[in-house]
Amino acid sequence: MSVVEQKAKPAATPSADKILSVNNIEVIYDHVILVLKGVSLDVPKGGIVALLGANGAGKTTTLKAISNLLRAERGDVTKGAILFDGEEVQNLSPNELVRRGCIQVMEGRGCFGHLTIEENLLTGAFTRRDGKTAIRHDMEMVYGYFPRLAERRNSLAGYTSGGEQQMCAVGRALMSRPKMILLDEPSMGLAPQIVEEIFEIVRDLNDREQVSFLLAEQNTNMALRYARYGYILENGRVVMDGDAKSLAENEDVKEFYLGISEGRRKSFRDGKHYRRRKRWLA
Amino acid sequence: MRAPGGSQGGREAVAGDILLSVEDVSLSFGGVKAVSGVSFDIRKGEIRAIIGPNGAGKTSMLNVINGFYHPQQGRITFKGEARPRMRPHDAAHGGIARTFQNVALFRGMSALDNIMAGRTLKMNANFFWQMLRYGPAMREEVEHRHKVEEIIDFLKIQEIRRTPVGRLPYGLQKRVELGRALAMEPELLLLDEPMAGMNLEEKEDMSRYILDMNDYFGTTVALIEHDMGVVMDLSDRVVVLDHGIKIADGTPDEIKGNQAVIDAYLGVAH
Amino acid sequence: AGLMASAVYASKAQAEDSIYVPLLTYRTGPYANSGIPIANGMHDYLAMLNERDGGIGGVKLNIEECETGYDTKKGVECYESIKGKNPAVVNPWSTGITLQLIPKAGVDKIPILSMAYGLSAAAVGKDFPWVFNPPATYWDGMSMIIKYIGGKTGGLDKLKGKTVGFIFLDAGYGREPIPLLEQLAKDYGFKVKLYAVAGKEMQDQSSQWLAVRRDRPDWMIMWGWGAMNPTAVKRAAENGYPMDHFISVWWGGGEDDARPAGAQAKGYLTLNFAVPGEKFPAIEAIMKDVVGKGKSQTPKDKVGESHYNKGVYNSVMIAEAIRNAQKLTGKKVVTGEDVRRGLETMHITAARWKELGLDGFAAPLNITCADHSGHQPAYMQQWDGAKWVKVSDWIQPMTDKVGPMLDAAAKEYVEKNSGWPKRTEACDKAM
Amino acid sequence: MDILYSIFIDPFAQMIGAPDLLVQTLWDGLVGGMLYALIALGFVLIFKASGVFNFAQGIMVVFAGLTLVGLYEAGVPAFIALALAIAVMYGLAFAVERVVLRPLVNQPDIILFMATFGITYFLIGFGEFVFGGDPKVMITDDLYLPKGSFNVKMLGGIVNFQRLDIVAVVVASIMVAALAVFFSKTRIGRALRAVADSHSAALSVGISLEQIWVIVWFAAGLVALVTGIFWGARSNVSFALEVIALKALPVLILGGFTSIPGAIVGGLIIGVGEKLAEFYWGPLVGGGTDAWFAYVIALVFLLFRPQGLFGEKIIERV
Amino acid sequence: MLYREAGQFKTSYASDQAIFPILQDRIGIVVILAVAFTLPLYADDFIVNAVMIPFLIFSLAAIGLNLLTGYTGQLSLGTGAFMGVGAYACYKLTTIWPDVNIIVWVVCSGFFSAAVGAVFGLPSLRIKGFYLAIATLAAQFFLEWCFIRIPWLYNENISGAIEVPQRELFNIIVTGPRATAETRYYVVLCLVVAMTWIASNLMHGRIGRTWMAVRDMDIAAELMGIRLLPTKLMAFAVSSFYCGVAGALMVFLWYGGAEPAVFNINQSFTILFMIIIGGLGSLLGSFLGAALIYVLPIALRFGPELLGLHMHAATVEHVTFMVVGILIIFFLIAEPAGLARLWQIGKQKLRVWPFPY
Ligand SMILES: Nc1ncnc2c1ncn2[C@@H]1O[C@H](COP(=O)(O)OP(=O)(O)OP(=O)(O)O)[C@@H](O)[C@H]1O
Ligand SMILES: Nc1ncnc2c1ncn2[C@@H]1O[C@H](COP(=O)(O)OP(=O)(O)OP(=O)(O)O)[C@@H](O)[C@H]1O
Ligand SMILES: [Mg+2]
Ligand SMILES: [Mg+2]
Repeated sequence: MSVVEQKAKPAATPSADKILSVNNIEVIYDHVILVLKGVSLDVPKGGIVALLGANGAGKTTTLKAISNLLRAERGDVTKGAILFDGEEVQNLSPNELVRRGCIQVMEGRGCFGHLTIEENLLTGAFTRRDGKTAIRHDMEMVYGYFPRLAERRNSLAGYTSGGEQQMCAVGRALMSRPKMILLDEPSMGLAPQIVEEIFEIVRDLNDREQVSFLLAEQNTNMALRYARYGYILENGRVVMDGDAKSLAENEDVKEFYLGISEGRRKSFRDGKHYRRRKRWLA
Repeated sequence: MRAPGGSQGGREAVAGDILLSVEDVSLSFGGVKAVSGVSFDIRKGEIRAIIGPNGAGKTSMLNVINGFYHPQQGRITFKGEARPRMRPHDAAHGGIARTFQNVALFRGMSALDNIMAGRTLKMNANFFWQMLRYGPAMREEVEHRHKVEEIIDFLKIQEIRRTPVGRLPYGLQKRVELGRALAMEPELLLLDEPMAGMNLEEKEDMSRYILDMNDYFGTTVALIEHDMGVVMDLSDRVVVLDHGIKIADGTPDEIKGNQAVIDAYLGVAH
Repeated sequence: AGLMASAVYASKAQAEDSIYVPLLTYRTGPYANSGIPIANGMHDYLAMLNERDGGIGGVKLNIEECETGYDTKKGVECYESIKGKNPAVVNPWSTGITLQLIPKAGVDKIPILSMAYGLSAAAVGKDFPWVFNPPATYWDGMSMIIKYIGGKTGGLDKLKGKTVGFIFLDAGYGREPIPLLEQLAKDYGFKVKLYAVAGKEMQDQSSQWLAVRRDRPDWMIMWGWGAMNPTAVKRAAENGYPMDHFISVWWGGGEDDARPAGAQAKGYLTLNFAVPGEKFPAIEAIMKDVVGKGKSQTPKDKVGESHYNKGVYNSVMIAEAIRNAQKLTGKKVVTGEDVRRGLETMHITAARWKELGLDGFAAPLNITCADHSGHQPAYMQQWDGAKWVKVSDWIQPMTDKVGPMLDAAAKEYVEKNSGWPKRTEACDKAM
Repeated sequence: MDILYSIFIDPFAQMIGAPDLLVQTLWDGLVGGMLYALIALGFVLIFKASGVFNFAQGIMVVFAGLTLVGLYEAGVPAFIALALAIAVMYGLAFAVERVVLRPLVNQPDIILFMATFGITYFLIGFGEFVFGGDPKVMITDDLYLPKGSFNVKMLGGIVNFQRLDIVAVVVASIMVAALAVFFSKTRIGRALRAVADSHSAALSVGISLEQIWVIVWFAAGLVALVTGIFWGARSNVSFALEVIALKALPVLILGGFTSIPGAIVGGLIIGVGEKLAEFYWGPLVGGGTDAWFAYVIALVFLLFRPQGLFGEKIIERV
Repeated sequence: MLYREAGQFKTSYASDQAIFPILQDRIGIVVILAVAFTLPLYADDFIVNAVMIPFLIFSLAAIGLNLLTGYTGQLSLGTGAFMGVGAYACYKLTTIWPDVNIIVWVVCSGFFSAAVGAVFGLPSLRIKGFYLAIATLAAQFFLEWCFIRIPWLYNENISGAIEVPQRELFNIIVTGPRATAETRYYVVLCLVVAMTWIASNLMHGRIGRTWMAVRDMDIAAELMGIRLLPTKLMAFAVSSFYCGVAGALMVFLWYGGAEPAVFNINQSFTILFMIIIGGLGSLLGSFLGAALIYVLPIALRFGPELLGLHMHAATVEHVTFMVVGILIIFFLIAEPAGLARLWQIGKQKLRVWPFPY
């Protein structure tokens, strides 16, 4: 599937097998800063899709455009359309989106510092109406995933360590029982085995409850291991996409994202001095 | 201090003097014991990693070292001098610089100004000349600008000089933050997860910066990082914390094989 | 900005065949309750002259209000905007604004009429040729109140050993009578207790009235303004202070000051110099030609209220001064310089009041070149639970006490303001 | 010596000498404090729920009071006027959310603070335009608010209690208790606190800022109406009432911006403190100390507890 | 295409660090200064006296507050009182030593308010944000009370107000009622230009950077060796200095007299609003904010007259209030970072013009 094909498609056709489709969107911040220059991507129902790219490529911006949080950052989607479950998200407020099952875990945590960990988790269930016991149950599930959170359940989130806040943010999103989760750099600042755990949770939820995921990740290695499909973003454009497997085998991806050259992992000591990245398209 | 470029290949533990030593430090917040009875030392010129699971007390340890928290117990000796109630700015005067886990840049200022701010300690033109922006004040400004431009070149952030840092993507912010710390020309640099949120290539670059800095300027580095690849490749010695307690201390190879560390932190992946 | 300038010029051109009478008023802000009736009275009387008589001496009055909100900054701005338009006179209606304008008046040749407020010392015409504060200064007012109290206690000499409380708005206005009060206390041997009310405390005043309860002064005198007055009346009543021993200067004598406390305020006394009521022919003319025709903002039932009539008094003085000026100069369209002379020769006798359709409205007014206040008497009025009732004769101020203090104050003012101009304006003969 | 005597001994001698006056002072302080607390409560509500320091609370008090009295004067029966005034406050909350808050979501506190100043300006102009600048007498009889006072003989003197003050204290206490429970125990309450922490994070978990804001502004409007009624009954309803909002600031800050019980405790400390100071020590400096004393009390407390008595901890960690 | 820096190369860091690095900006500033200095030649008295002089004075006070609140991040609500300290200091100085040049005293009065400001800045070490506002509010109300209660400050004048005596500079009368609007305007303009230039110098150098560092992240600033208390106190002092001078100018060159009410809390709020709407942390913003908050209502008042509408004075006032309120909200929504930022965005658009971005 290529960018060109996507453009050609009429924007409003709802398709049964896609939970999310982003059609050629353009995003401008502050009326002058053009950040996304035509990004298109699809997430199939029950799929796990990775969004890769360097710093500043526009991953976070894409996710925010999807969950409609851009307006709060004085950003605007000026072109294109985003369909979630067949509905235009631009017409929905962020909370309606959450009600419909699309929730975002923000980069840089965004926990409520003055609420305790437990209260943070409970706010995640704000949109739910299925009663206290169900919510309790899910909370226990989250504590099961992250025992560290259970230990710290009564401390103010603002005082917890960086990693604890990250777990809290992921757990909070799970509390809303979403159909689709937009994960923005979930592995950032987490200890290796927790990273592993988070990705296991992703796989687990995906298997058991058909939750779809869009992962923006720097940890390409992990992301491609768990995702089924991937998009690579550079400078606000999708420069490459394909099956996770084929991406992982691509020489360029190997070199620049996986750190494998000539078939073996390089040491960080061997990094050449300031390589210039080869750019696609841009 | 080693000669520039003298560190290719496997690194021997650097046999410098002890620059900083942490003796039996404990710190708790209410009921939470963030650090308990930890001792270790950092030698001149080495890259010392501090690792451990989330909430192990790594950041707290750095905060103790540069005087932001005061430990309830224990002693920190820096350059042979113990300063019990040290304030953060004293640490800075003594030559300790750091970067932060959640980027703590001056958001309203440009990248250039942020790095220039790092040189505050080294500037001393008086108020009068500052007012006129003339004479000593201007000379000083230009002189330090040269230094800062060197750092900017070193970190390859020329294009974003004038961008307010609040608008930079995360990775670049981290780089600017490193620049700001470098501008202080510290003897000891504390890096708190400098590579979180970076992709591989950027991590490689960042590793390069840290190594070069260590080589060329002889800066001693204390590094917190969760990417084991980076830690094992870069550091001379590693100290491992878990639940506020030191569970291991040694060269990367020793740590890799340490069962306690594997159980508490590394997991099966390594 | 250029546009604005031309707007200002445009109305200047308009003003050629009429006399420009700007009214600095305040119908907004925290003091609006006192400002509105006064603004209405001022406006309506002048408007009535326009309607009934076609202006003064055949020249229409160009009446224009400028809203100050009792704010000095806006007041000065108003002044700047009107001063280019040949105003006949300026009424600042705020002690703060008056103080600011006093030095400018002589330079811009615009007389300032601050009726019974402003700088007391300005009564000395020798030093303040451009400022007028008829019919009486605050010091006159204070002396009248003490005189009244003396009368009630059986003679001023009986005041010895008594305590007089003074509750005042903690600002220049409220503090002004203190020196005289202290002087009189010394002379007659009574004690003075001061209760300052900060502008922010106007609505509360509980600590002040508690202190009153502790000190039990025999009499209370008030120099309040705006929202301070009704609150004070309420607090006094709540604390069981005998209302007929609670006396305010004329600015506490509005209906809105007593009404909120209703029947509780019964007995509350204030000075007044312009009799309230709508039964005067001139006021009836206002009712017919102005209010009745909807050419005013005044609600019908507020015509003739106490502050309203003070506003009328102010406008009567303006009108008389213009008339005098026309007579003195022979010009029809008179300017500030002429009106200053008109003010200095103003002499409204009882007969003249009658001619004006205001028989018994006020005591005769006599302003001279030397005396810019007139030091005219006022009377005491009492709230009967629903309206004001006159309860005393005209009380003359203690000129012998006030006069020397005024002179001293004027002298001091001139000394402190180095470069204060010597009076060069000639005196006209009284007409 | 004399000075020392009059500072350190005389006031206390007076207190002991005339205990009835002391009791009266304390009671007046209590009433004053409760009434400050009521205004402060309006601030707390909005601050707690959106991190907005609502400068317009003072004018909302005036506006609510004026609407009630204005409608009454226009011939609407008292309780219908009350209901309409409540409706108007709802309308205001709705409009503020739509026009001001929604477009300014996620902006720094100071910007929202400034926006509420815009609201203040608008309401002053609008209120005076509609109701005129002249003061109005608060309707008390028709709302069945008691009048008059009674004296209690005690401690060798009499202490005077205004019936209205007693009602004010009772009503204020009930409102505070109800709101405190609402905030700490309910789902919405938790959401409110989350919004105050971070707008964007609250959006991301699906909290509807629109709904929340209308709720709190409406609640603040109701508090304003109650405040308007009691303060209006104490003096009258005029635009001068707006300045009493300034008296709520030290209360607010002393109590901690975000705490409802803090508003009450702060109100009491300040109400009683400033009355005592003005009454016993004020005469030493010529009185009028209540213009600033409250701020100094608050400042002294803050030096020991920078987040106010009950405020949320100021989180400092890197 | 007119506004491009292309082709303007910097050959030294000194020139790169110039305050207006772009030629077009430099031309702009020269033009503005030229207009300002020739204004009295073609504007009438009202404009000079009631618009320009107060505008400049407010701008100066706004710069003062901006140094503290915008650049150093310390919210202050005591501006009015600090201005008052300047005014009263100047009054006392010139009445005690009448022979010293008044301009010297105007500037010196700034030192008094700087000292007072620094004292009230002391709590800033412990108290932050809106909580700090209480310390400055205490200053505001306490000082206001002093202006009323200490008769020595106003030379025991019975009116309780201060009056401005006549003072001369090179035989030209600069204060007092006989000083012409032009003279006063030029004095104010020169002082404001000079002090703006100094403020700009400070803010572009080390001091400005430390202040902004403290504002943006005080913990990080401290960890970089910046001592918080001296830095904050210096900001309080410098800011109060500016406010004090503005206060002295206000009384001596504009009002010609003042009562304590002039320096009340509303004055503080007005100036705070100027900097918020103009742009926190921007000197240009201080001017723009002063223009919007001070000049706009005047323009609105004369607006209806201009359109030939005859509204009642009070109605005009009501409408003015409403319109100003609406405009404030409008501007905030259009650009929360203030007019100065709006101006920058405008410039940026101009730079890429005729392309949208
Ligand atoms: N609020 C904003 N205003 C202006 N520009 C912004 C804003 N937010 C992001 N940008 C710009 O948009 C570009 C893309 O940013 P984005 O955060 O989407 O990148 P990213 O791919 O998530 O990077 P990272 O991996 O560092 O998180 C960056 O160049 C950034 O400078
Ligand atoms: N100021 C504080 N108040 C209360 N608890 C604190 C404070 N600072 C740290 N803690 C607690 O101390 C523990 C150690 O925190 P620290 O930030 O040092 O962890 P860390 O090792 O850096 O973890 P991470 O890798 O997740 O960043 C955590 O459980 C945290 O909640
Ligand atoms: Mg991102
Ligand atoms: Mg950490």
